[in-house]
Amino acid sequence: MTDLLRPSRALLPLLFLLLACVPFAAAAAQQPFWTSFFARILIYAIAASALNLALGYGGLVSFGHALFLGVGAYAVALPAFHGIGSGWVHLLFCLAGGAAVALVIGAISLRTSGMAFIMITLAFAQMGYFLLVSLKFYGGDDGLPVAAPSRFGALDLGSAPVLYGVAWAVLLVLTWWMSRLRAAPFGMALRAARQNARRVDAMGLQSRRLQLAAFTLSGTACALAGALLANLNAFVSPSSMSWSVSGELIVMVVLGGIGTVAGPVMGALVFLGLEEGLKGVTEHWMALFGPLIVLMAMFGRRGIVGWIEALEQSRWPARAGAGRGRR
Amino acid sequence: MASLQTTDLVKHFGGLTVTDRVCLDIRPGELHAVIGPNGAGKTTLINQLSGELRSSGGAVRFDGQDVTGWAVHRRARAGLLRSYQITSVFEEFTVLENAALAARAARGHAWRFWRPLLADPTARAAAEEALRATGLEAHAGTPAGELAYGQRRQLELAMALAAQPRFLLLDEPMAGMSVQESAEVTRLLQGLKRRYTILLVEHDMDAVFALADRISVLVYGRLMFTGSPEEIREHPEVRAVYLGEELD
Amino acid sequence: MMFRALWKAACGAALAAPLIAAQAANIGLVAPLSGPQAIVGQDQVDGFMLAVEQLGGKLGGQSTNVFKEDDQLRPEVGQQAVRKLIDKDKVDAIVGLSFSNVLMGSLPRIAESGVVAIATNAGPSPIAGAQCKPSVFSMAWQNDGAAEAMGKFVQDKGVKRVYLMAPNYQAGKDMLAGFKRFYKGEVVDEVYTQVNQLDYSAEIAQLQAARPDAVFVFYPGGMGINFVKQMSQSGLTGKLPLYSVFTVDGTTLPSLRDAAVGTLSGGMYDAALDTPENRRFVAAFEAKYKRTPSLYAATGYDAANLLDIALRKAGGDAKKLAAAVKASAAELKSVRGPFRFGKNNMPVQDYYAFETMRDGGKVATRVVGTPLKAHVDAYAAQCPLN
Amino acid sequence: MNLTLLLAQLLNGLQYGVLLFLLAAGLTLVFGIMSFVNLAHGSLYMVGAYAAALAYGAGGSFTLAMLTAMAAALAVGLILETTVVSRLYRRDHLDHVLATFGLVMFFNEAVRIVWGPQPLFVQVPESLVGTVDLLGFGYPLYRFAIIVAGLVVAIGSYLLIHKTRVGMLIRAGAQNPQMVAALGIPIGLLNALLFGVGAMLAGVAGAMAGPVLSVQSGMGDAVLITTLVVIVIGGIGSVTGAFYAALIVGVVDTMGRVYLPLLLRQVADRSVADAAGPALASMSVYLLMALVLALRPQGLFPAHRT
Repeated sequence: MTDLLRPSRALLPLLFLLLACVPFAAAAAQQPFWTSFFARILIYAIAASALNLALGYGGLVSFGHALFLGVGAYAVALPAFHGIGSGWVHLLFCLAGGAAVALVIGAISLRTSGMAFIMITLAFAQMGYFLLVSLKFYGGDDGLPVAAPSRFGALDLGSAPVLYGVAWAVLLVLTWWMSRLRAAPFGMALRAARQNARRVDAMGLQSRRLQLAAFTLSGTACALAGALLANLNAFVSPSSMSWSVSGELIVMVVLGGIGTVAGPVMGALVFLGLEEGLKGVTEHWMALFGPLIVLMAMFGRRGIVGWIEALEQSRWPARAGAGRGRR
Repeated sequence: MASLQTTDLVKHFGGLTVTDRVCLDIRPGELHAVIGPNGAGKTTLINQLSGELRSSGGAVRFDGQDVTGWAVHRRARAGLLRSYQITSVFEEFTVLENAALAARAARGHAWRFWRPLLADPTARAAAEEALRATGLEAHAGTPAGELAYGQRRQLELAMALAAQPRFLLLDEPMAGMSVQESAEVTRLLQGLKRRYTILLVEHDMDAVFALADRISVLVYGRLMFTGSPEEIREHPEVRAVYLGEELD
Repeated sequence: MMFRALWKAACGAALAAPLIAAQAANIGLVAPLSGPQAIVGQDQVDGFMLAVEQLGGKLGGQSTNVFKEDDQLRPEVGQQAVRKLIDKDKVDAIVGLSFSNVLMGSLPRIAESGVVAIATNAGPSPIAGAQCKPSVFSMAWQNDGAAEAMGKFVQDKGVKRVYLMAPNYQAGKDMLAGFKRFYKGEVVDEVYTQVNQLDYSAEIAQLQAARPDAVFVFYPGGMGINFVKQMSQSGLTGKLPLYSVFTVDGTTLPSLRDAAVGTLSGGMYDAALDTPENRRFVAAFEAKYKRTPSLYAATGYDAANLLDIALRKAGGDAKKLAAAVKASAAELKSVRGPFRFGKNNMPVQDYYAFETMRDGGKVATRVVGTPLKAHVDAYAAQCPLN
Repeated sequence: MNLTLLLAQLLNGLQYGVLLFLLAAGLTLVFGIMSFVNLAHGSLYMVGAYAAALAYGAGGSFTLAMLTAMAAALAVGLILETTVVSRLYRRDHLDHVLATFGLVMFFNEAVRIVWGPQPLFVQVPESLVGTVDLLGFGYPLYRFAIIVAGLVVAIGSYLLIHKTRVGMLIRAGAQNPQMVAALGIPIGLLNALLFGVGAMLAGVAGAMAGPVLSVQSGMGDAVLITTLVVIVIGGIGSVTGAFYAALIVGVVDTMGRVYLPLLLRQVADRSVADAAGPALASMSVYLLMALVLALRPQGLFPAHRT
């Protein structure tokens, strides 16, 4: 079984190939709905991959990553509200805003660990939520329409197929970078810090500084997803920052396979796909979806990708997989 | 190869004095052993030297520089590296990755986001060299979690060596090892003697007397006596402590 | 490339919408069916389906497919539901559209597609004013309407000092602004509380200390139940008249019961309205669902009947449906009494004042006044439509 | 007049704090001693509220309703423990978050299927209707009942944990479960019992909150976040910590909501104060927690002094 054809290796390329066909298939079937439906999945996959950098590689259980989705979304909506439609300005606000907020919150939150870290990140997200709800000038709880979608020269993110292409490209680049980063010095040091931060310090690196950098990168990438979401919905609202969205992002990462490269993409696809599928079946879809998540937590050892790798290991035992860390 | 001196090093835990005005002088290239009964404060002393514990008093000079206030990572980058009594290797990484990360951490920096760690020639070379020195090159690709206990102790050592240290603090490298494994590590340390300055904390007396240029005896946090292995063997008080007569 | 072509053909078929007979009427129904306000969504769906059932499952003579979508009171979920209804199910009209935040979220896609939208749960000021759209209607109210009615009612009663309270979000601010548009007396204080707040004892103590002549509040759904319960337990309800909008209504009265006795609420509908159409509607609703219909059930019911008239008028031509809906309002015998669309497609209707009182063992409401008759909202002037 | 208002607000803060403690006590035991992240604790609170509401509605006395609530919450707690929770003890906090996130979804929807979206009607028990005159200020009698009940539970749980053999076992189990098991004590049964007691406390809180708050599906989620804040401020695993922290959060939240807007009005002009006041008030609890965590990550009253 040559390495390339191994399911876990071939999973991502196949996935991206299929996702690339969706807009064409949707156009062929006069079903534009599927383009925006899958665009939303791509965007949440970007957010989940961003969270995976902090949560999977770094072991930082952030329960407030929806805050960065909100920051990214409002980084598009606010300039647009004041008449600025240039995508570059939106991108600048989004990346700068996401990085700044992530840096500040990360610096404070990393003073704690374990349960306290989970709670302090949740606290910052709730603060952001209440702040936006009370900003009457920008629509507060009722949200704010995006007056001008981000335009990069001829590329107008207002149209669904264009947005789909951009989201697909961003996810591809991010996922590819994640696979490289995982084995790069920064990724290895970060994953080492998750296993034993004291040892990493004793070797000559500063584990807290690595974790802060990872948290900031993760927040910025998540803000990027928020900006794309604002363009998809042409509307932003504080409820996209509620704690249940942070919870859903965590579920997607863990469901897909935490700490793996393909995990977040698979997790977003299965989570949102299953949600839509079950909605079609019954109005009380949550009564089915809840237990499913419980079962996955109890039996899915390391998510879908972990399950595929375990299956593959039992079917075609590979030579000692170099550099294939478990979690 | 670096030297290390401590002047009146003290460490209190609340009212308890664990390190009591210790004065050590370790010359470049020397293998200096520190022995003493359990609870003598050996590991505390090493933690003070490596920077993981902040000393309550006194000074630590490394290669002539006062490093008392330095943080752990700063001392490590200066070449003052340690191994741990309780093995703490990265179980999810392979043996080679553990060593390469150690090499990279001491010499280079981790702010590389694209090229793989193992593609860094200097780090990889230092790692492979350290694995050869500790006899682990056959297990380069095995995840550290799957190693036997003895092999993990060897990896612990390999990670210290991979960082090309200028001073090695070894905290009971032979702990929990069989006689045959200890003999192997002793031969290994014999090979390192002239290349690094080493402070060895160990209970295995055969290894200590085979390796040490000089030996210091630590009892209840106080440095009782420093001398050549022969002087230590004949020294009445040292025998008393080890053979059980209580001190006055 | 062959693989891509094969793939396109295969999944093209799978994704195609189920081909439904062309002449059937497809209606989308978007409402919050889960989360704290689920009862509000459920009432609209039940009201709408009751009318469809009474019309033999046909609206405007065409067999009708109703696509129900749960927006979970989250704008993002509502947007996806609307996209699904417009792009995939190719609906002729969308009814419901939940609270203001979900409605505003779905507006861009609706306006762009030109599909007829009939809101049965909100009428935010932006779409009543400058952003009014020819194909977007509200069967319920313009958000400020009920509060304006209570403002006038309290003004007419000659109350000198009133204390205002609402949750700290857009609708809360709109409600208090609407009240002050008609109430000219002294406003003792204007207190905004946290959204979904549980415990109001602190605010009630503050209210008690301020000694106003009356208090006006807007606390929809669970917040209303918490507030009114805690008000009655503090013994204030007897001493201090409580005026409210969207707080004591068909959805909350069953779980408030005597805690709400003595309160006065304003609105465009209550089951107690004594018109022949309403008596028939309430009887049919109670028979089918074993509970009294709230104002949300009424708007759902009216929306279905309006569509019935409009679809017959438009004769299956989507482009004429919007104009047909506007015209049909005059022919609709609404359960709430007189009703027509203003130029901004907002309802022009009477607003009543209801009092909750003990009627034998049970608690019931009765009409105690009609402060605003055929009321045109304050934003109609800004709307360019005619 | 201002003094009595301050006193009333303090009482309100105390009452809200006691209600939070009823919830936090059970949660901090499960978190601290079994290190199990239980997001579904709010659902057990909801189960208690529904059981009490239904029992009371069916003509029972309030005490009967309270017992039904405790029994229902204990039963659901034990079922949860044996089927789901016990399999997750050795697993990572993330798997706990995932599993209990699913449970919350299930409970909210199940309650909606069985009892519908309509909030239930719960009456204040006749004996506790009316108000107590407090220097000319009417304070609801039922609120006093909540304070008293909360204090009784506080003392009861303190005695249970510190003065009884079972309490000793629970604390021993916290430090070293293997050793306790080695001594022949069925640690599985002990954990189940502990989780059950935690659930029962949540059930009591639900029953007490019924007449005051809206009993509806999803009522547990809002109160869950505040309870998590309380146990983190108090120090995870410390019941005493949870008690003090609950009172602090109760008072800070109440005072923040009332006096912050007033304070701001003196400083800033009216419109800014009206906008910033409520926002700051709703953020006050989270600001407090972020402050505590940044300065004392292990909480104000760390666990070792339970």
